[in-house]
Order: sequence, then C-alpha cells, then structure tokens
Amino acid sequence: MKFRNLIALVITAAFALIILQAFTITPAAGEITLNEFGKADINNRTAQLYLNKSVNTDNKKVIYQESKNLESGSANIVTSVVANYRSFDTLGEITVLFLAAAGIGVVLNLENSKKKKFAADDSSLILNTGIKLLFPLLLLAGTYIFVYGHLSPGGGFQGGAVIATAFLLKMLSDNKFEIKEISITLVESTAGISFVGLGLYGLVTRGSFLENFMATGTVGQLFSAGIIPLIYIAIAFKVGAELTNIVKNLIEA
Amino acid sequence: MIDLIYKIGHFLLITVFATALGLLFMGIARKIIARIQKRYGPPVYQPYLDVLKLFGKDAITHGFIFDFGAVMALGGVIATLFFIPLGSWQLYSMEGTVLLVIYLLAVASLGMAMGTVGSGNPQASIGISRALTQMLGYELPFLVILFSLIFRYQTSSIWGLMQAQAGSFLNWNLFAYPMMALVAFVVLIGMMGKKPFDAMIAPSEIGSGPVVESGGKYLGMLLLQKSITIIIELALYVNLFLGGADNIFSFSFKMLIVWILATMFGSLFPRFRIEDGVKFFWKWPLGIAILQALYIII
Amino acid sequence: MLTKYIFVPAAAAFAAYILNKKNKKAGATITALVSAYLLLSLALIYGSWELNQSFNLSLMGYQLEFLMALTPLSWLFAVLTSAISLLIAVFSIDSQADFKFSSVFNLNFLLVIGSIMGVLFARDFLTLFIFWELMTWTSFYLISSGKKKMAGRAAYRYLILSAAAAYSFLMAVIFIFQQTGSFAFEPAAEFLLNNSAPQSILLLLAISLPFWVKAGIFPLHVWVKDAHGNAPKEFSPFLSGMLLKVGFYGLIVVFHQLSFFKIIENTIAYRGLPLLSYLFALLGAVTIITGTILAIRQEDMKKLIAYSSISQMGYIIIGIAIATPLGFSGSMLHLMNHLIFKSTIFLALAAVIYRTGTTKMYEVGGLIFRMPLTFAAYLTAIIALAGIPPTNGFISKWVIYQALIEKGYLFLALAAFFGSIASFMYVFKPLSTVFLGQLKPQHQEIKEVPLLMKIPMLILIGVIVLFGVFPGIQMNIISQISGDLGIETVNYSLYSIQGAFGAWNSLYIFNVFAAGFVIALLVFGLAKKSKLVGLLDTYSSGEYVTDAESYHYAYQYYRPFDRLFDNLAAKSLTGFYETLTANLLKSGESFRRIFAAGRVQNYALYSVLLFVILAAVGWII
Amino acid sequence: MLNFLEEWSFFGGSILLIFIGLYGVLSRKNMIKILISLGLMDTGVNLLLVALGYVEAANAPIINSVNPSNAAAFVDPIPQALVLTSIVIGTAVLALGLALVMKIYDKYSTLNISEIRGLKW
Repeated sequence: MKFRNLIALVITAAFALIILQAFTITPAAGEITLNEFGKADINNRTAQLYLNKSVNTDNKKVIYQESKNLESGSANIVTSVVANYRSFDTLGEITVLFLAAAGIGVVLNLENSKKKKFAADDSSLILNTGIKLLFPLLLLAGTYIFVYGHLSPGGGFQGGAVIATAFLLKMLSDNKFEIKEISITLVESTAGISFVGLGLYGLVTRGSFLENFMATGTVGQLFSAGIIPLIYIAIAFKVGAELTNIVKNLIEA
Repeated sequence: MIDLIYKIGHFLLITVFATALGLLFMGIARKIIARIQKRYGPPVYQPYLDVLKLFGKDAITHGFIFDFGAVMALGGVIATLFFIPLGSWQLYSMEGTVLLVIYLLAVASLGMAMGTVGSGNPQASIGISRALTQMLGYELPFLVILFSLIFRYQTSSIWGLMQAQAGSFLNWNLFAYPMMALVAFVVLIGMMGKKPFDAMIAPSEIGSGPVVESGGKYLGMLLLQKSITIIIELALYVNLFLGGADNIFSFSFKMLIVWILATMFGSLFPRFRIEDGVKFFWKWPLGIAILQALYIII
Repeated sequence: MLTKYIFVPAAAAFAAYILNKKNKKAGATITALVSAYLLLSLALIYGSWELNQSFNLSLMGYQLEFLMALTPLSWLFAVLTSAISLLIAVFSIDSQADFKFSSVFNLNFLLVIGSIMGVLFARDFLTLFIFWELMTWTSFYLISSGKKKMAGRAAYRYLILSAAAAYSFLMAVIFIFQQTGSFAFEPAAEFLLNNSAPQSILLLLAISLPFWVKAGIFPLHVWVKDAHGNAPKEFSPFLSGMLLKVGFYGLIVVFHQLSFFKIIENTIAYRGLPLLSYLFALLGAVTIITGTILAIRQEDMKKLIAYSSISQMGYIIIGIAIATPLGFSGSMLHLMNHLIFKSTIFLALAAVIYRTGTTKMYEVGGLIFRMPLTFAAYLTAIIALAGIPPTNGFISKWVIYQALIEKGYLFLALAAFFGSIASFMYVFKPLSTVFLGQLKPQHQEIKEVPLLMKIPMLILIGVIVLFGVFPGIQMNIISQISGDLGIETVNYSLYSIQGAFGAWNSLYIFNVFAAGFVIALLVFGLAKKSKLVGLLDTYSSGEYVTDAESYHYAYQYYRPFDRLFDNLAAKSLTGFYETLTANLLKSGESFRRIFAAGRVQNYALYSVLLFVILAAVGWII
Repeated sequence: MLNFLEEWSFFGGSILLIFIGLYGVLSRKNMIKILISLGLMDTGVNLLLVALGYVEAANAPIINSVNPSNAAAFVDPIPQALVLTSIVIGTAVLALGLALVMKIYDKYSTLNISEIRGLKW
C-alpha cells in the first residue's frame, strides 16, 4: 500500500469515526438529535400532514377507495410528495437531468467527432433473441410503472428509466438499430412543454404554478389524483428520452 | 555716483593685482621646478610674456559655446575674487562667504568645462571628466574642514574666521589644528592641480586635457583664469590657516610661502591615477578631517 | 469651495477624453486651461486660511464626515501642482502625436491633478486615502503608458510598493478610528499624543509609509529610476517635480499636524535631535549618496536625472527631519526649487527626445548647435541643480548647510556636501554628451522645438533666475507655513535670508557676477577676432578624424569613478529586492510543489483533512 | 444485540459505505474506479437518508388494500421523495463524469490520473 493511500485511509477512517460518534452521543436536555434507528417520530413532522393529505384543509381520515376530493388523490404518498406537494422541485430535477444530457452532448461533441458506429461484432444470438422478446415487455413494464405511479411503488422516473433500459438493451444487441436524434428531441421537448404547460394552466386557472386543477377522484382508483398521472407521464417520457439520449451519446462517442 | 566709480576702480585694481600676482607666482613655480630638476628655467616674468603673446595671436573657435565658456571661466573667477579678503582688501564684507566661494569657483570650472567640451575634442572631455571626478575627491575633505571651522568659530565669513585667529600667531589654525592645516594643504595641491593630482591635465597622455583645443586669446584667458584661481585658493588657505594679514604685502608673502611649499611638494611625486587619487583623498585627508571635526563638535 | 479644485479637473478630464478623440490637441489644451484656471483661483484665495469645508455621508449606518481645509502648506503645494501642470500641458500640446493613446494620457493627467488637490486639501484620513489611491492609480496608468517595453514593469513596481504602503496606512488609520471614532486629523493627533509613545510612533510610522514610498527615500527608492526613465517624456517632469513632493507634503502632515515630533520630543536624543528624527535624516543622507553614485553611472538621460531626483529628495528629508527653522525653510525652498529646475531639465530632455527619439546619451551629441534654447534651459537648470550661485538651487542648499552646521551634524553635512559636489559630475554628463561634443550626422537636420514647447522652458528659466535673485518671494509663503506649523520663522527680506552664520544676499552676488562677466567680456572683446572652424577640425594627436560618431566621448563618461563603486553598485538595493523576490518565489514554488502539484485527489484529500480537523474540533469542544 | 446490529447495519453501514467511497475517491488512480467510488458514496447517502426515516414495523407509505388508511403506521415519505431526486441527480453526475472520462481517455489514452499531465503545473 502506498504512503498516500495510507494517509487517505487514516483520514477517512478518522472522519468516519467522528461522524459515527454523533450517533452514539448522549444528547443533553433540549438538544435536537438524530432518532435512533426505527424510532422516527413522524407524527410531529410535515410528513404527517402529507400522509393525511391535509396541508391546507382540516384533518380528515383518509380511507382507501372511500375518501374523495382530497388535497392530493394519490394513494402513493411518495408520489404525492414528488409530483404534487413538491412538483416544482421535480421540474428542477428534470432540468438537471436535461442539463446533464446537454452537457454530455457538448463534452462529447458528437457533431464534430467522426461518428464511429458501435464497432463490435454482432452480439450473441441469445442476447439478440432475448432482447427481441424482452423489448416490448420492458416497454410495457415501464409504461405500467409510470401509469400506476400514483397507486403503487413507481412513477415517472422509474418508468422512464425502465424504458431507457429497454432502448439500451436494444442498442447493445442490435447494431443496426438506430434512434433518430429528431425523435428523441421531439419526445423530450413535447414532454417538457406539457409539464410546464400543465403548470401554467394551473397558474392561469387556479392562480398558482403547478396547482391541481382537476378532480382528484377517490383514493386508490386509477383515474384519481388529479394532474399527478399527467405529470408523471410527462416526466416518464422526458426521463426516458433523456436517458436514452445519454446512453446513445455514450455509445456513439 | 562717486561711490560707484570708486567701487568700479576698486574692482579693476583688485583684478589686475591678482592677475599680476598669479602670473608672477606661476613664473616662480616654473623657476623652482626647473631648479629642482637641475635646469636653469625660464625667467620669472615669462608668464607675462606668454599672456601678451597669446593675446596677440590669431585664434580659432568652435562655435559660440566655445567663446561663452572662456568668458564664463574668466568672469566666474573674477567674481569669486571679490569675496576673498586679500589682506585688508575686501570689496564685499558679506558674511557666509566661505561656502559661497567654493561654489563660485565652480562657475568658472563649469564655464571652462563647457567651453572646452564644446570644442568637440574628446581629449578635452576626458580631461573634464577626470577633473570633475578629482574635484569630488578633494572637495569633500575641504568641506569637512570648513564645517569644523565654521562650527568652531560660529561664523562662516572668511573675514570672521580670519579675525578669530587674531592675536598671537599661536592662535593660527595652523598651530591650533595642525592636522587640519595639513589636510587643507594636501587639498590645496589637489585644487591647484599640482603634481600628484594632475591626471586631468596630463599633457603626455591626453594632450593637456581641457585646454587641448584652446589657442590664442582663449588660452590667454584660461591662463588669466588660472592665475586668479591660484590667488583665490592661496588666499583662502592663508585666511583660514595662517591668520590672514593686516596688509596686502604680508598677505602676499604668506601666499608666496604656501605656493613655494606646494610647488616643491608637488614636484616630488609622480602622477596618481584618477581613481587612486580619489581613493587617497577619501582615505587619509577625509579620515583625518572627520576625526578632527568629531573632536571639535564633541 | 475647495471641492471645485477636485471636481473641475475631474469633469474636465472626461471632457478632454471625449474631445481629444476629435482633435489631437484638444486634450492638452483643456489641461492647460484647467490648470491656468486652478492657478488663478488659487491665487485669489491666498491668505484665507480659515477656509474649510465638510460634508457628511451616511453609509450603511455609519456617519462618514469628509473634511477639507486650506492651509498655507496645501496652498503652496496646490499652486505648485497647477503651475507645473500648466507648463507641462502647454509643452505637450505639440507632442500629442507621440502618444499611443493621447486621450487617455490627458484623462489621467487631469485626474492626477484633481486627486493631488484632494490629497492636499484633505483634513481627514478617509479623504486623504481615497484621493491618495486615486493619485497612485492614475499615475500608475500614466507611467505604464510610456513607450518603452520596461514601462509596464516599472509602473508595476511603483504600484506594488505604493499598494503595500497603502495597506499599512489603512491598518493604522482603522486602528485609530476604532479608538477615537473619527477619521479627522485633530482627534487622531490628540489621541496619539495621549497614547503610549511606542504605539503612537508605530502607528504614525505605518501612516507615513506611503509618503516615504512616494518621496523615494532610501530603502523605498527602487521604483523611482525605472518609473521616471520609462514614463512618457511629458509626464516625467510632473512625476519628478510634483508627485515625489506630495510624499513630503504627507510627511510634513504626519510630522507636524499629527504631532509626530511632539511625541518623540522626549525620547533619547543626539545633539538635541530625537534619535528617530536623526535616523530619518540619516536615511536622507544615505538617499543622497546612493542616488548620486547611481546617477553618475547611468547612460540613460532620463534615468540619470531620476537618480538625481532621488538624491535631491535626500536634502529635503534631512531638512524636514531636523526641523529647525533653518532646516525646515531650507527644505521647503529646496522642494520648490527642485520642482522648478527638475521640471526644466525634464522638459529640456523631453524636447531632445521629441526631436531625436532616443534617451541614450551616447546616441546624441552636439545638439547645442541645433537646439540652443533647449540647451539654455538645460544649462540654467543644471546650474541651479548643482547649487551654483546665483540661481535658486544654491540658496536652498546654502540654507540647509547652515542648518546642518549650526547643529553640528557632521555626517549629514558630509552626505550633503558629497551630493552637492558630485551633482556637478552627473549634471555635466548629459550637458557634455547630449548638447556638447560632436553632432551626429543623422541629427544634422534637427530643428529647435516648436514655439509652444519653447514657452514653458523660457518661463522656467525666468523663474529660476527670479527666485535666485529674490528668494524672499518664496520665503514669504514659507514663513506662513512655518508659522502655521509652529516652527520659528527665519529672518528674510526680498533678496536676503538670515542664516545661522551670516546672511545670504543675492543682490550683491548678482552685482558681482555682472561685474566679473563684464570684465571677462571686455577682455574677450578687445582681443583679436577668432576664426570659426568645424567641430571635426580639432587637434587629434595626429589621428585622421573622419566621422563624428567615433569622435564623441560619451559612453561611460566617468569610468574611473565608476570603478570605485562597481562592487557597491553590483549589490544595489534593487538587486537585493530582486533576490528577495526570486527566493520568495522559489520557496513558494517548492511549497506549491508539495501542496498543489496539480493532483486533484490531493486537493480533495486536503479538504477532507480540513473537514476532519473542523469536525474533531467541533466534537471536542 | 440484534437491535444494535440492525441499527448499525443501517446507520453504520451506510456511513461506512460513504467513507469507503470517499477512500476510493482519495486513493484510486483509475478514473473509472473513482467514479464507482462516487457512486458508492451516493448510494451510502441515499441509504442513510432512507434509514433515517424508518419507523419500526411500519409499512411503505402507500394507501392500498393492505393498509387502507392513513392511520396505519407508515414510514416517513419525505426522505424517500428526496432520495428519488438524489438518485436522478446521481445518475446525471455519473453520466456526465463518464462522458468526461471518455473525452480524457481520447486525449491522453490513459485512465490513470497521475499520468494525466494537463493539470500539472
């Protein structure tokens, strides 16, 4: 082991020990500390309001398939947080992703570099055939994940990632497979514009950007949760297109 | 008006007298040196003949600065002469003159330097550069001596310094501060450009240096300038260290003694290189002068 | 009403900048007009010493008070500034074509004038600092706009020294502000007087540091030569004449108005002079000697005169430091006279450079036959500089000698004598090599400079002679200054000054000179007429002289003398600073090699280490 | 003991993961490995965030037929939402980093950071 590595090890170890120490320290009275593991008291947190879906209105019990016209109709609380309560953050987040994709495009400078095709031999028959079989299934799975994002674990990001994975696999397996730049751009910008458009519509009709302007329906039903599914669809297309774009750029560079 | 005429007459009288005396001294010096070198030597009145002859000759000039330099050299020393008490003669009893005289002498030097360099002869330039370098050498100890004298007697007029030595001849600075007098004597030799310190003239080396290009009336004027300068410098020494004198005759006698001594002393030594001369001046005369000055001011 | 002296030049600066784009001569003309206006209006307020002005500014909850007032001292300096800038502006009207960016020159020049006025009238540290920095920066641009390659570097050196000094100034001022709650001079002086002496002395030394730099006193003189030598030829007169003097203004303010001398009054003394003052005077003495020796060695005419400026600054600081009535008057006289004759010299050299385009002395020669008026200006000025009667330069040196001998400061006097005698050497060098000697073939066709350049030189010649005969004019304002500062005044009349050991009477001297010259002229005129021959028609020990080029003795004029100081010059202070800088850079480089070798991981490691240390400290505490 | 282990396997483990990543970033020479280390740190942080929001014996914060009411014990949803964001940004960073690595490899033909002279001065 080299000397420098040793120093790095010692320093990180010291750092880690100091940080870990914070978890075992006995708090003084009145001092705010971390909870022990598994002892998170969410009753006193904002989380409780999200769970009750009552940041603005009074506290009501939310019951599966019964409660109607809630603040946010999504059965998945995380989705509520991501695509409703904090959807402005999410807009920023996909902007970051977009910027990363754009940055990769700039860094790799595809326009100027000689476009070398993925020069490997044809991939193995098993992979090729498997992917041929898997590709539509993956697309389907992805679609399911983002369409049911407000009901079950999942959502736009996850669904988009699955879709992008499908395209990645396709690109890996099939040398002749090529996605047109223009189609990616088209999908991505349409998705982005519709996200912003939904927000602007909320701004115009309800007076606040990204405010829910549709009926939220009954908790647990597919057609519920107001604009959340719409936003998630937009996000899914955008993320899927961006990730595909990134993968495509990396492969082609 | 009468006063003015009297003054102008006085002016001219002093000038003529100093010139005549200076030329006489130069003749004496030539005679002495000749005798030391076991020659017969020219007659004592030879310098008078030289001056007359030179003014009778045709001369060449190298432009107006050449003329101006000669005039400035002569005019400068004549102006200086009036601030020196010669025995009981002094036109202006102005105080503060001892520092003034040093700087007034520079006018003449500057005039000569300017005129001769204006001739365009590089040998003159070399001579002038040496002369100025050497001047830095001997003026420093001399000014330190003046510093201590002025501080000691609390007056800076030559007249006042002379009066301070009145009474017995033991009051003379020569006896009161013999080391200082010795230093001043060495400085005097340097000032007059006598032998160990004559690198700026050096006839065999740079063709008589500053005066290389002067001929006819120019050389004559420079000769007159030289003679008056000798008188000024000797008079300064006599006034400062030999107590001056009551009348012009004893004063001239004292000057003559100093002049003969300086001439004989000068004829004993070979020529210093210019920087060695400066080094010498800064080592011994300046050192002794500083010690003496420290002794006086403490 | 004092603000107009700042804002009129400032406003005119931008007007000059814009108009100069249209007409090359507009900027310099505006500068001249503004300077003339300033001069006139200053003349009108002469004597109204109670004039003052203050305005308040509320900034982020702080009440800032800017104070300005007219004192005899600032009046004198303001008059000198506007007078010299007037002459320089007139001089530069015809030489605007020599500039790369003449509008920028005029802009900055006017800004320098305005900021100097601000410095002079300031009565509180904040105003002083603001205008001081403005002055430094604008003069930095002016120096760096010189044509030579070295100009930028020289200006940079100037800026670095000034900036470092300005920081020390600011530190001390802020310390005083914390103690007194005010930036004004009076409470500061009071506080410093009642504070413990060592601390006050330290504070005042820190405050005076920028002034030492600007005045070019010995250990901090390194910027002067290159800055003067490389500044535009039109700015060098101002740089040497005025900017250096502003440093002395600051020093006088520190010494007297901030009661530095009162604080050190009761410390250990040598011959009645506090040791610190004596040290300052000794610095002046060292300045004289170094400046002189280095001036003699120079081959570049502007650098030579720059070194001579350094050495003349030594006289001024000696007089200011010993602070006797004679010493102070001598210093102020010398300050004014130096301004006059040094500007004349630089203007004459600027005229030479304007015509020949070179500053190397051995590349020119014999210009007297082509530029007689320039020669006359130079000659008069160097007679004054060397301190030869009957010019103004001798009077001031004479007064300083009197002051030194009066108190028996042997070593200071020795340095003063040395500088004075050796000044013959260095002023004669350009005289002999530039104006006298052989005229170079390529300069045969040179003409005298245009009329607008002659006028300032003529005026300055007149001023030199005028002040040489009537020093009482100068003594008039000087006695007011010393009265204002609480120094005894020296007895004087229009043409005489009473020294410690006798009086100076310029009328006698002038008469005697006239008489001497008349006799010499008579002798010359009565003798036979002489024949004019060419410069090459000289005695050459038998050599056959063909070209003027090799027949001109100019390069290394004082080589034998230089040999005496070769060792010293090799160890020059500039070299010392440069070695210091080089070593500092080298050690910095090796330090960098350890800590910043371009390995990003190491940087990450350092930042992690810092986090660890911080976390550990936080955890332990 | 079991509780202690469980607690440490989440808190301590995720912190350990962060510092393993940190150590990798500080000590590895291969740029790909450095990126992997960055990914490790990312994961560690995400795990830590999620672990902080854990409630003992609680369910995922989804109202469904198994947990039909908000009265049921749910874990804190906010860290999860944050982690979702964090993952996306981590992905973006990794992708950009990889692109840079590719570019650097094009230029220097090496992945060893000590052999890359561009930053040496």
